[in-house]
Amino acid sequence: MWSLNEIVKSTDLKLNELFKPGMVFFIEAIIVALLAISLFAILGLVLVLMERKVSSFMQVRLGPNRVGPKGMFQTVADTIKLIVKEGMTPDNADRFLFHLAPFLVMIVAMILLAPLPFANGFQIWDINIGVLFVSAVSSVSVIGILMAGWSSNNKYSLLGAMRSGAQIVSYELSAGFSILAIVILSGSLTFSDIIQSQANGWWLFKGHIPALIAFVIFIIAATAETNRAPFDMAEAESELTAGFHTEYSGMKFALFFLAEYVNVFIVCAIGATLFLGGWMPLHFGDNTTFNHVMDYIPGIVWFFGKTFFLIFIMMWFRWTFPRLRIDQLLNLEWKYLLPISLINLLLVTVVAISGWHF
Amino acid sequence: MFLIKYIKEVFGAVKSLAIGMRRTLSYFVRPKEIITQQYPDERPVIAERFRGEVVLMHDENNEHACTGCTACELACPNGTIKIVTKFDTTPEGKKKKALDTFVYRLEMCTMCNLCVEACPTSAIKMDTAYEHSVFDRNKLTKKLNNEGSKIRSGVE
Amino acid sequence: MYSTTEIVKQSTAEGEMVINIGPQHPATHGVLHFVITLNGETIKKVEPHLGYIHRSIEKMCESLSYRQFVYVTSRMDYLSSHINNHACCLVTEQALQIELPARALVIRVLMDELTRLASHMLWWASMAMDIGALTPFFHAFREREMITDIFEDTCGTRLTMNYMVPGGVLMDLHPDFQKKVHAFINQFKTKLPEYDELVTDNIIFQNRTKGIGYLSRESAISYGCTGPVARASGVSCDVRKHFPYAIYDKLDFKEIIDTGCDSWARYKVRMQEMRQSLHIIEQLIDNIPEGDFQAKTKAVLKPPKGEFYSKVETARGELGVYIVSEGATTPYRIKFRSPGFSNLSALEHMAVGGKIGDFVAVMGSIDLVIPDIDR
Amino acid sequence: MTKEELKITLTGLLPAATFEESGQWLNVKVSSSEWFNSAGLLRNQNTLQFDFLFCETCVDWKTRLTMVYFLRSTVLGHELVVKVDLDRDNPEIESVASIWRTAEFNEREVYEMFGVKFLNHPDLRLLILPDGWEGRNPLRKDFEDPVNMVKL
Repeated sequence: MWSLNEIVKSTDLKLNELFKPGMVFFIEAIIVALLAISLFAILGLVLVLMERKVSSFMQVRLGPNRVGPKGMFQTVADTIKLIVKEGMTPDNADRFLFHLAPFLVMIVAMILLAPLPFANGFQIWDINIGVLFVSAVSSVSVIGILMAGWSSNNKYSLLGAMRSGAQIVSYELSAGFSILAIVILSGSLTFSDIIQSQANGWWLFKGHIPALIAFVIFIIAATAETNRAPFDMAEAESELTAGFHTEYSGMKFALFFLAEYVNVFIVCAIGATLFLGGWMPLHFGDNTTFNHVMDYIPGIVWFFGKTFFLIFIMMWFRWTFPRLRIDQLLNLEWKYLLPISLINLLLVTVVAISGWHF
Repeated sequence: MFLIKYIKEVFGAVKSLAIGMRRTLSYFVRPKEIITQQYPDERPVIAERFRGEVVLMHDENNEHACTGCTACELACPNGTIKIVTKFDTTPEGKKKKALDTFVYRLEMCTMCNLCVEACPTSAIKMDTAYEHSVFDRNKLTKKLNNEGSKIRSGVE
Repeated sequence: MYSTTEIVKQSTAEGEMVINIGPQHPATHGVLHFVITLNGETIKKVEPHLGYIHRSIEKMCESLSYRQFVYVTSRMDYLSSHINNHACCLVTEQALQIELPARALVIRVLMDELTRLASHMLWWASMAMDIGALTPFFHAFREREMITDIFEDTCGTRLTMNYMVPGGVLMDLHPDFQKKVHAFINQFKTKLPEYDELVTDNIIFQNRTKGIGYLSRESAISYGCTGPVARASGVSCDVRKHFPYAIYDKLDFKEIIDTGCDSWARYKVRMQEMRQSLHIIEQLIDNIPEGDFQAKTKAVLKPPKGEFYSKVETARGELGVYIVSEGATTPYRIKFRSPGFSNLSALEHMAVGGKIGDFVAVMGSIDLVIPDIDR
Repeated sequence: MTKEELKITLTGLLPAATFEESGQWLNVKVSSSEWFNSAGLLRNQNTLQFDFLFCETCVDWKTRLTMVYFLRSTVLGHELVVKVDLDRDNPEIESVASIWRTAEFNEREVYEMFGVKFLNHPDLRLLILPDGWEGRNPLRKDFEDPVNMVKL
């Protein structure tokens, strides 16, 4: 059976035969960049369509169904429309920051892709502090949002950006704590090690109740960090019209839009890697027959399956719940999630030290 | 005590959210509940009383029942209807007022049905046509009586 | 209304900023304009600027006959057009002392209550949307569609009916009317618990509305609030109970009063009112008397010289129609006391001190319909 | 209270007022100078308690303007109509916004539609009409606007 790991290795070997080592690195970087960008484009198209279909089914309607079979090319049509649209810059805007902001948000999302293991050995950069890297870089995207809000010279944008700042800074904490729970359980910061530690069962099942609590908190914090309903304070359509991207139009708006979905994908991928074993197939202890059957499904399918399951949960949240108010949002973090995750961390440590997990 | 209240609060909140999520999921997995009507493919059922536009009824002999009495014009609250009359000569040689042009301005009509109520000879009625959009506003000003139509004999 | 330059000129204290909500804004449900002074996110001052869709209906009515002006009122509060028409017909009938046949009265009450249900459903949908939940909007429209279909069958229109005329109703009920209303009642009874599951019981929704937009009983009376807004502040003001018209005095229904005084109380009052309206419809739907649907009236209505006032309970509150007649075929002066106008004036009192999110929640809970305010 | 009882009570309170009972309600006519004090009495008197101003408007009689106030007591349930005649060329009357808050908006509407000046009003500006309509009062009978008004 083919595996992505072998394809990567053989390509590397082939390139090393043909070129000098410096050139090989350069060519590989280009290939990776192309792959990353095409992944982004596909993700944007798929996730936007998925969101619209999920919302439409929950709202007893059909959703897009005119462009292509079952409306599959709706997002392609939308993208073309957004590219052709005029990108306007408001008067008195800080033009440099205004144009920079969408790219910054996008670049952050791209950097976050680096340590993600898509399949066994199929990873851009297996950095030894992967988890730390992800939680550090993900908070940079708030700078892009703040930039967009400030430079637009619009009060709605400013309010949205400030809300987003307060929100992401606070939810970073509980997201970090819930990630820490898995780091303690697996004893490593490297993504590949964390996945290997789940070879005999996912942490969500192995880690008892503390892992479950950490998972729930992670999902809530991830929803908040990606500015999605019910935590979409930065956009808050009925209050701030469109929040920080009120003044953006055309392709720059599309970049914000795309970055939102890519961020959703990335946090869900991280959640899937940490709690659901990433590309690791579903294994139950020593049940060899069952484990063997599961191994036949390729790792990349497992990875995307788990990630899209988490994405569905986040969409499900969005189309069910009303929006919180900004002070309630902060109350939820500081009065509920933070204390709970602190206590939970203690529990996890106890579980890890006494080896109660499987 | 405080802790029990705190935990109760958290569980109550999670439960209320879970109930809502169950409801949306139940719709998500039951696509037969979808109520979308795909309009141009799927024509809506229009009630027979639907007020879409005013029409002057003609029979197969191209005859209508309008005497040109302008009762509808007077009843109309927004000046939608304009009746232009002429004088016909009856076979007995008497001059008689008759309808020349029934001008109906659809763009001003609010479909209030007052003209139909006012008509003494029931010559006009509300039709159920509803696709009125045109590219030129002038097309909405309509002449309701057919070319060469005349009043049905016996209608006074 | 201000021009933009004047808004900029308005002096603001240190750390405050002026923000325009509207005229085009997702939460105003129409063209309503608020100039809000903010300190951070806290609202310091709210100033409504009206008139973006002012059509001067009162002036228009002065040149329309007593039959014609009824149709204009459908365009005032377009969500309760039957009830508006009812108010106008009542004032003409009162002036001319027309006795209505029993069937016409029952039809009118049925239509009024169906309208109230449809209006409250739309309010529920848009309030949930204001708070940020988009899914309830479509669920409520599914049931509202059944009511508009019933209206379309009988009245021929879906929104602006002009179904009630002085002396009765325009047309007899459609033969399918009872069947369809029964179908609607059955459907709605199964869906109401779902509404509660989706929105009422939701902890986020409750937190967003509880304690928000406080309007005490005294303020509610002083600001002239009526309808669910006043009843949620503990004021008993249901016109159907206190000044019964049509056959409301013979019907069994409760006036819903809540003393919560906040957005949550207003929400609960309307949800209960939907159940009461359903109860009224259930009482009447199988007992529609046979007979004429319209009393015999003269072709040209000429009320005697004098002043006449009639009031009805619309979905938003008390709608009054004040007519000064000079004995001519057109009214000399006509004034609509619209419920939205008074309810809006209390908005500043309710919203000051809250956050922007609260402002939207309060605005949703007082159920503004802009043409009703501007007229 | 019935109309008659109301009339008896009011004759004692407002000696200068005139009454008319032909319509639906008891109509009281007071002069514009007395209006503010009478309003205070109507609002606060224990036997009257007219705490709810449910409608306030103006009628243009071509020779004079008449302010019409519709009062109701939410406690005692009776209703009353108060009319105040104003000079058409220079209409001025004391504002009652301090007694009934709802009067603030209603008086702003009457101000722009009829040009009645309300003294001591907290914020007498145009409410519905756009800038530049001061002095042009659409609901007066002699108002002409060839552009926006379509005569049938």
